[in-house]
Amino acid sequence: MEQPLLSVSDLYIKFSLRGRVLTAIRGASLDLYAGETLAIVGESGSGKTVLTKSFVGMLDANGWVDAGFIRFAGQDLAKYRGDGQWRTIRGKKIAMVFQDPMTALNPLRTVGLQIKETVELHTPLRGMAAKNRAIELLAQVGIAQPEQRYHQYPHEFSGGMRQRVVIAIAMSCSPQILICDEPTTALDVTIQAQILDLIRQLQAEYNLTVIYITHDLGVVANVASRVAVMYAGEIVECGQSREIFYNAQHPYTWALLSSLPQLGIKGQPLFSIQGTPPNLFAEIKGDAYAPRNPYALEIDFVKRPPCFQVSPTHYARTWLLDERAPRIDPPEAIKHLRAKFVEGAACR
Amino acid sequence: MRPRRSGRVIALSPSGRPDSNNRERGIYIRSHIGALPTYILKKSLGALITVFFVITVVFLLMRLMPIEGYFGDDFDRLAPVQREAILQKMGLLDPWYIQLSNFYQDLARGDLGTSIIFRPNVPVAEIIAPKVPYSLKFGLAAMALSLSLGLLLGIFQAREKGKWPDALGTSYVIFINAVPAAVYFLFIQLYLTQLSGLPILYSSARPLSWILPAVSMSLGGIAGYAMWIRRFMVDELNKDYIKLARAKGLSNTRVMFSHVLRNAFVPMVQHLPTTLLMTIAGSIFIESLYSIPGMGGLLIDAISRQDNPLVQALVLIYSTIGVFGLFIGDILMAITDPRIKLEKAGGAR
Amino acid sequence: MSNRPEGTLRSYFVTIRLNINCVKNNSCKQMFRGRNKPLSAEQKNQGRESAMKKYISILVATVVIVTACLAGFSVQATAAPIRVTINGRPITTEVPPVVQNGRTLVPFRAIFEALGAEVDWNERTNTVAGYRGPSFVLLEPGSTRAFITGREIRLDVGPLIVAGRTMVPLRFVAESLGAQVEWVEATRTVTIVDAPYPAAPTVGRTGGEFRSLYSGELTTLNYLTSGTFAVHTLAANIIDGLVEFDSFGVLHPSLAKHWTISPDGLVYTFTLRQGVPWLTWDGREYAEVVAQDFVDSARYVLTRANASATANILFRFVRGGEEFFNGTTTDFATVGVRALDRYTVQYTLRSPASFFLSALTYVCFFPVNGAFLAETGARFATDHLTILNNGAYILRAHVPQNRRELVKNTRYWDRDNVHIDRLFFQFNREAAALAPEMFVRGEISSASIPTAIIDGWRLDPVRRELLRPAPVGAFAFWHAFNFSPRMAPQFEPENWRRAVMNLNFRKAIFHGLDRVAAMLTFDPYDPLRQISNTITPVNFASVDGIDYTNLPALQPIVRMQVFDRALALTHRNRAMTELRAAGVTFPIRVKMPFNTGSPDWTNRAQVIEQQLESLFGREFIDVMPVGYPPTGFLDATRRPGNYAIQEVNWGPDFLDPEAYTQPFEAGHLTYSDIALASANYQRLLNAAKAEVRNIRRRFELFAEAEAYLIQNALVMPYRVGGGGYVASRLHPFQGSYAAAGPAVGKFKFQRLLDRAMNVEQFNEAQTIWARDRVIALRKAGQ
Amino acid sequence: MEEQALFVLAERDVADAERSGYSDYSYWGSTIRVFMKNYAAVFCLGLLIVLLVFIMVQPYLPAQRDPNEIHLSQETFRQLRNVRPGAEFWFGTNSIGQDLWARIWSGTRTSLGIGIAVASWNVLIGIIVGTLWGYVRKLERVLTEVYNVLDNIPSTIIMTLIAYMLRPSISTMVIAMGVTGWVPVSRFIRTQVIIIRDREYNLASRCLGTPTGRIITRNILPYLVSVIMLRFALAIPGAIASEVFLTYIGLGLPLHIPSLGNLINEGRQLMMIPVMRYQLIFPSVVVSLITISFYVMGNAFSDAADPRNHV
Repeated sequence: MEQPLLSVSDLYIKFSLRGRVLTAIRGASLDLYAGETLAIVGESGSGKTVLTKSFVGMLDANGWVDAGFIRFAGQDLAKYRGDGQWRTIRGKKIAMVFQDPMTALNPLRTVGLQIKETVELHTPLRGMAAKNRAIELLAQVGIAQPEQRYHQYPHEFSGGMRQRVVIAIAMSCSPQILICDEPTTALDVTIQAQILDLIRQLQAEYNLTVIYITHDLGVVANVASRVAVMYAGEIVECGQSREIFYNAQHPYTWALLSSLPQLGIKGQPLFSIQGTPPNLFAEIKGDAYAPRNPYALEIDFVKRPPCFQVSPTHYARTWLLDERAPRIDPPEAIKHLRAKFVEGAACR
Repeated sequence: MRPRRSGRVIALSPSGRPDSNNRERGIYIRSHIGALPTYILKKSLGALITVFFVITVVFLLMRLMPIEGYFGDDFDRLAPVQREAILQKMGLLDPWYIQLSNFYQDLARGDLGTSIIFRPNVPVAEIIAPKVPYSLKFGLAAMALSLSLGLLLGIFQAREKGKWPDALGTSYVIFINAVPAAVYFLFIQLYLTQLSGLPILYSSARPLSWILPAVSMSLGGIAGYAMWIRRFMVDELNKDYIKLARAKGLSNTRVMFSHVLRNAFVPMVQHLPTTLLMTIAGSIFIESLYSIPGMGGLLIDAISRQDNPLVQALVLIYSTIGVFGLFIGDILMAITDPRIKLEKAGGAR
Repeated sequence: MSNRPEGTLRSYFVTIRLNINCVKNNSCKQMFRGRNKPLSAEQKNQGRESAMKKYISILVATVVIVTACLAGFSVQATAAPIRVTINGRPITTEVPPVVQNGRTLVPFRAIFEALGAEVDWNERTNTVAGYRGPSFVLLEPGSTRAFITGREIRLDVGPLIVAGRTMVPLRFVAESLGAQVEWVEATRTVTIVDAPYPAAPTVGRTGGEFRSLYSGELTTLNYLTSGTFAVHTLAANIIDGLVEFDSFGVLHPSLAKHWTISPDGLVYTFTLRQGVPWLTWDGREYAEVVAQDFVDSARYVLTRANASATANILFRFVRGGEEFFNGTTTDFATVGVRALDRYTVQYTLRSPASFFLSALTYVCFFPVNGAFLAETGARFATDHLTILNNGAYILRAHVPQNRRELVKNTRYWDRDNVHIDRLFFQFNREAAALAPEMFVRGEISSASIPTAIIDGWRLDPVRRELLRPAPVGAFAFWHAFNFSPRMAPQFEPENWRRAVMNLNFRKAIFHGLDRVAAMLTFDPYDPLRQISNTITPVNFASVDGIDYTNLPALQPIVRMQVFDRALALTHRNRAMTELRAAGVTFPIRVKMPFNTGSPDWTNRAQVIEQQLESLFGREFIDVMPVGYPPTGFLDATRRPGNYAIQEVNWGPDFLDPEAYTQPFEAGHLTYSDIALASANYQRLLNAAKAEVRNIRRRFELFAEAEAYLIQNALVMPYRVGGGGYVASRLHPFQGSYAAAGPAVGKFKFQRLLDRAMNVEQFNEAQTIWARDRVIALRKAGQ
Repeated sequence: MEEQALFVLAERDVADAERSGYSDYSYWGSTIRVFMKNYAAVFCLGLLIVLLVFIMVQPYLPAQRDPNEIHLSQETFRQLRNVRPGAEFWFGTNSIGQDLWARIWSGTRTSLGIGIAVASWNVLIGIIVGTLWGYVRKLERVLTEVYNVLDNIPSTIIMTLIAYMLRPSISTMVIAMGVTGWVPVSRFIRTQVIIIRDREYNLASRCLGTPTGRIITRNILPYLVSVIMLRFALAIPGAIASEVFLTYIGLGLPLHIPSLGNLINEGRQLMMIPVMRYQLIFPSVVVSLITISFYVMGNAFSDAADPRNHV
C-alpha cells in the first residue's frame, strides 16, 4: 500500500455551543490515497461535514481540534492556526464543493468574476488571461455559451448549472483533493447523474482525489472506490466499496444497507433504524450505536469497541468481530445484496 | 428553467475604457433601459400625489391654531378694529377652502407666498434661500465625517466581532444614544472652546470656528452608520457564499471588503439619499447653539409663530425631499442589486 | 412761533416737573450724560471733581469783584456804566448795557454767547431765539411777547433796537436759561451765576465696538406699525424724534430746535433743525429731514390698512386722528398735524395735555420720508435696505435669525455725543445659557445673568466683580382679583365670585401675601429694590417738585407695612363669619394661573401657594397654581377671565398717571372688571381725567383714585419691572433715561467701560445720579 | 473471566433509544439560559428592576420629601437655594430650594411612566397596523400611500397643536408622542412581515386553510418576538429622549411637574458653574443609566430570542 495522501489519526473535535461543550468527532482515524474516491457515509449529524471541514480549517468559530493528527503533505494540519497557514492549503491543495448551489454563489457579483477571482488568486494569470481561463473552466464544466454566461448573475442560473460553476471554481486552482459535501442532495436526480459524471471525468483528467460526503448509498455505490461509515463522530467501518456492500461487518452498516429502498419487497413495510443519533452533549460510554443496535452486546454499553481488521483494506469497530462474541449473521435483506447489484450494474 | 435573457449589459466603468477588466470592475446598470422612463413617470406621479396630500393636511392643521396666536403679546394694546385689520391683511378671515384654493393658485404660479409674522411682507423664498447654504455646508461636512468614520468603525467592529474593538465601538454608540444630545453638545461647545481657544460661536470671519459644530453634528451620524453597517455585515457573514469564498482561499480582509462590505452596502445605499438630502434640514441643536443661520429651528419657529405661508413652503420642501429621497433610493437599490427589477421595485421599502 | 396774528394769546403752561426725591435704593434704567455742549467745549467737565473746582472759583471771583467794585466805587462817584459779569468773568459789549424802567438790557448776541447758547435769528417771523440744553428763550423785537421753553410770557420791557443792536432784558434771558442774576448796587454790576447743568458721568473710552447676543428676533423694523418694545428701541437708535431725554430724564430739543405752545395748550409749533440728512444703509443721503416727514408718518400711522399697533396713542392726542383712523373722514387735512413751511411742523391736540411733549419720544411720532415710503411700499422697513436713518446710528445690516449691525452716523447733528463706533448684535436661540460665559471670556460686551446662576457667580471671586444689578423699569406688576370669573367647575367660580366681593376677604389676602418671599424667586439678594406698594411706580412723574407717590393721598400707602400676619388673620376671621353667613363653602378654591415658559414665575406660584396656605390654613383657602404654555398664555387665562388671582402687568405710554389707569377702566380692556366690585372708583377716575387745566389738581385726583383702589384691596400692587442682574461694560446711568418710551435703549451718550461695574460701584453711581437728577430737573424748570 | 460474560445479547428496550436521542430543547428555556449567560444584560435587567421598584417605593420610605415643597431656612425665612449635596439634602436643592433627591425620583417616575406608556402604545398600534399592512395584499396600496403622507408631515405641527388644545400635562405629552410615534414601528414590522410572509411554513399553513388571524398570531408574530422586544426596549429610552427634546423646544411638561426633561433643561444653564453643576449631573446620569440598561438588555434579549440563533 503506498503512502496515504492524507491521514487522520485519533482526531477529537469539540464545540462550545450555548454554554455547553459538544464532542463532534470522537477519535476518528482515516487514510486517503491519491487518485481514489472515498465516500463518507452516515446519518446527518454524524460529523461527516465537521471532519472534512477540519481538513481545510473551516471549522466554525466555536469549534477546535482537541486532539489527534491530520497529516497532509508532511504537515500536521491539526496544529494549523490562523488564516495565513490555512490559505496555503485551502483552495490551493484541497478544494470544496458545497451542498446548496442556490446560496453558494455571491448573488450580487457576476459568475465570471467569482471564478476569475480564484484564478487570479492561485495562478499567475491576470486580467484578460484570467478571464479566458475562467471561460475555459466554464466550458469544461459543461456550460453552454461561456462568453455570455461569464457576465451573468447567479440568479440567472439553474441549480445544476450553479453547481457546475462551483465545481469550476474549485477546479480553478487544480487542487489535489476535492471534497464534495453532499454535492447532489439539493439537485433532482437527472442533474445528479450529470454532476457525478462531471466529477468522475474531472478526476480522471486531473488525477484528483475526491471525498464524497453523502447519506445516499446509491451515489456511493455509483462513484466510490472506498467507503467509510461514520456514526456519532467516529468511523465505525471502512473498506473497499465492494467489501462494505457485500461483506459489511458493523451492525450500523447492516442497518444502513437494509434501509435502502431498492431492497424493499413490495407490500412489506420498509426497514428503518429505530431511535435517533445520540445527544453529543452527553458523555457517551461504550459503543454509541449500542442503544439502537438490535445486536448490541452487554460490553457495547461498557467499553468502546476497538478496530478489528477484516481484510488489509477493511476494518470495523464492533465487538461482534471479537472472537468471544457470539456468531451473528447479517440480516436476510442484505444477504442477496450482491445479486441485486450485479443485476443493477448490468443494466447501467 | 432557461434564464431570461436580459439584453446587452451596459458597463459604466469609471475610467471609460471599454476593456474587459473595467467591465467587471465597473458598476453595471441593468439594461432595462426601456423600463426606466415609465418607472420614473409612475413614481413621480405617485410622489406628486403624496406631496399634495401632505400640504393639504398641514394647511388645514395650521388653520386649527387659535387666532390670538397671530398677535403674540400685542393683543392687549390693539383695539378690536386694529386686530380686524391685521387679520384681514393676512387673509385669515375668508373661509378655509378659499384660502386653500388661493394657496394652490399661487403655488401653480410658483409663488410660495410671503411671510406674515416671521418677517412680514418678505417673500418666503427670500427667507429660506440664504439659510440653505449654511445648513448644506454643515450638513455635508457632518455627513462626510459621519459616513467615513461611521463606516470605518462599523467595518472594524464587524471584523473584530466579539473582541474588544467591537465592545468599544458598541459602548460609543450606546453612550451617544444614552446621554441627551442637548447636554453633550453644550458640554463640547463650552469646554472644548475653553481648552482650544476657539470662539464659542461660529462666525464666517473666524476660519476654524466651523470645526466644532461640524464634529458635534457628526457624532450622532457616526454612531448611526456604524451600527447599521455592522448589523448588515454581520448578517452577510452568516451567509453560505461566504463559506465558499473562504473555501476558495480568499484572505479574510479580501472576503470582508470585496464580498461582505460590497453586499452590506445594498441595504445602506437605499437609505442614503434621504439622510443625505435631509442635511438641508440642518440640526436644531447645533445651529441654535453656534448661531449658525441655517434651517435648523426654522420650521419649529414658523409653527410656534403660526406663520402659515412659511410653514407651507417648508413642508413643501421637506416632503419633496423626503419623497424624492425615497425615489432615488429605489433606483440606487435597483442598480446595486441585480436581483431587483425596476418595474417591480414599487412601494415603500 | 405761530404767525397767525390773532388777538392776545392767553397761554398758561402746564409743566411737568420731573422731580425726583430719591428713595435710598431706587435707581433708574441706563442713563446718559447731560447735554453739556452749551458750557463751551474748552471747559470740558471731567466728572464730579471739576464741578467742585467751579464752585470754589466762583466764590473767589465774587470776592474779587466786590473788592474791585468797592475800589471802583470810591474812584468814580458819577453813575459809572453798568458792568456785567458771568461767573466772575466780565462781558464786554459793543453797545453798553441800557437800563429802562429798572430793567437792564444788553445786546442779545453778547448775552446768549456768554451763556453758551446758540442763537437763531429768523427774519421771516422777526424772532430771535437762544437755546441751550433743555431750555430756550424766544423774543419778538417790537413786542412784549416772549416764550420760555415753549411757554408764552408777557414781558414788562420788550426788546429794543439801540444803535442798530437789538437789546434784550438781561434778567429774563439769563433766568430762563437757568442762571441766577444778582444786582450789586455798590459796584453797579450785574453778576450772573450760571451753575453748570449737572453733567452725566463721562467714564469709559470713546470708539470701540459693543457686541451682544439676542434670542428674540424682530419680526419687522417698521417702527410706525410694530408694538414690540425691541423694535422701538432699535428705531430710537437710528431715528430722532422732535425731542429726546437726557440721562436725568429731562426733555431736550432734538430734531426740533425750539417750539411754542398756544395759550390754550392745544397748538404746538416746532421749528426744525435744518440740514439733517436722511441716510440709506450705506451712508448715501436720500433727502433732508423736513416738516412734511412728520405729516407723512402721522398719515401712515393713522391709515387703518397699515394696522399700526401704536395708532391709538397718536390719535389719543392729535385732534381728528381717531375719526381718520376709523374711516369716518378721509380728508387728512382735518387731522391736527400740518407742515406750516419746510422747517415748521404744527400739532393740534384734542384736549390740552402737558405730557404731550414726553409722548413725542414715542415711535408713532417719529418722522418718515414720504417718497421713500411710497417707493418701498409693503416692503418698507423689512430689512436695512428698506429703511432710512437720521439718528445717532445707521442700520448697516439686519439679517434676521443671524446678526444686526449699526455704525455711528458721522453726519449726525449731535455726533460729539455718540461715543461707541459700532454696535454688533449676534442672534443665538441659547443666549441665556451662552451669554454669561461669553462675557467672562470677553467675546461680548453685555450679558443678562439668569436668576438660577446668580449664586454661582457671587461665590466665584472673578465673576463676583463683573456682576451688578440692572436698573428697575417702569412696568407695573400687580396681583389682580377677578370679579367676573369664568372658570371650569372644579375651581368653583361662583363660590369665588361671592368671596371676592367681600372686603375683609380681599384685605386678608392683601395683607397675608408675603411679597418679599415671592420676590426671592426673582432677585434673591435685594428683593426690596423692586417691591412697590402702589400701581404707579415711584419716580414716574412729579408735579411742582413732589413725586406723584408722595402726594398726600398715596403717601401713607407708600410707607405702609403691607405684609402683616396678625392683621391678615383678623381680616380672615371676620371674612370667615361674613362669608359663612353668605353661604360660601370652605376652603375657597383660588385658581392662580402662571406661565410655564418663565422658570421664576413657576417657582413663585408654588412659593405663594405654600405661603398663603400655611398662613391661613388649608381649611380656609386652597390656592391652586395652574400652568399654561407660553404661546397663547394670556388668551387662555386673563383675557377670557379664566382665573381667580393672577399676576398681571402693564407698561405706560406717556408721562402722566393716566397711563397706568387704562387696565382699571370699566370694560375698556381685557383686565378684570373693577366696576363690578365698586362704582365709585370709576367716578374718581373720570373726575381725574377731566381735570386738564391744573396739573397739581389732576395729579391729586389720580392719587385719590389709586389710593381708593389699593385701600379697598381691589388690586394688590406687587413690584416694578426691569431689575435682575447683568454683567455689562455699559455705565448704567450714562445713557438717556425716561420712565416711558424707548429712550432707555438708546446707545447715544453711552461709552464702553474697560471693566464691568460691580455692585458697590453701581450703588455709588446711582446715588450720584439721583442727586444730580434733582439739580437737573430744577435747572431745566420742566 | 469476567469480560467474557459480557458477550451476550443485551436486552434492549426501544424507549431507551428514543430517550438518548430525545433533547428537552425548549425555545424559551434556551433563550433565558443564553440571556442569563450575558452578565452585562443581567446586570442591566437587575438595575432596571431595582430602579422600578425603588421609584415606586420611594415616596413611602422614611425621611422623604415632597418634590415641589420649597424648603425655607427657619431663621431667615429665605429659600434654601442651591444647597450642595450633603447630609441634609442627599442630592442638594435646586434654585428655589426644592429637594433634588425627591424631584429626580419623581421626575424618573414621570418620565419612565410616559416612556412605558408611549412605548407600549406605539408598539401595540405599530404591530397591529404593521402586520395588516405587511400581510394583507389588498391593504398594501392604501396603507403605503397613507404611510408616505404621514411620514412627511412634521410631527412638530401635530405636537404644537395638541399642546394648544390640551393643557400641558402628562396625558397631553403621552398623546402628543403617541399620535405619530407608531408610524415608524408599523413600517418596521411591515418590512419584517413581508420577509417571512412567503416562507414555506406560511404557504403550507395557508394551504391547510388556517385563517389569516391565526397565521399572524401563530406563525408570524412569534417569529418576530425577538425584534418586537428589541423595538419595545428601545422605544422607552426613545420616548424619554423625545420628552427631553420637546422640553427643549418649549412643548415639554410644565415646570411644576418634575420630569427628567425639565430637570435636564434647568440644569443645562449651570454647566459652567462648578459649584452648582450637580443639578445637571444627577438627572443626566439617571437618564443615561436608564437608556444604557434598556439598550443593553434589549439587544441581549433579542439576540437570545432570535430564532436564527436557536440550534
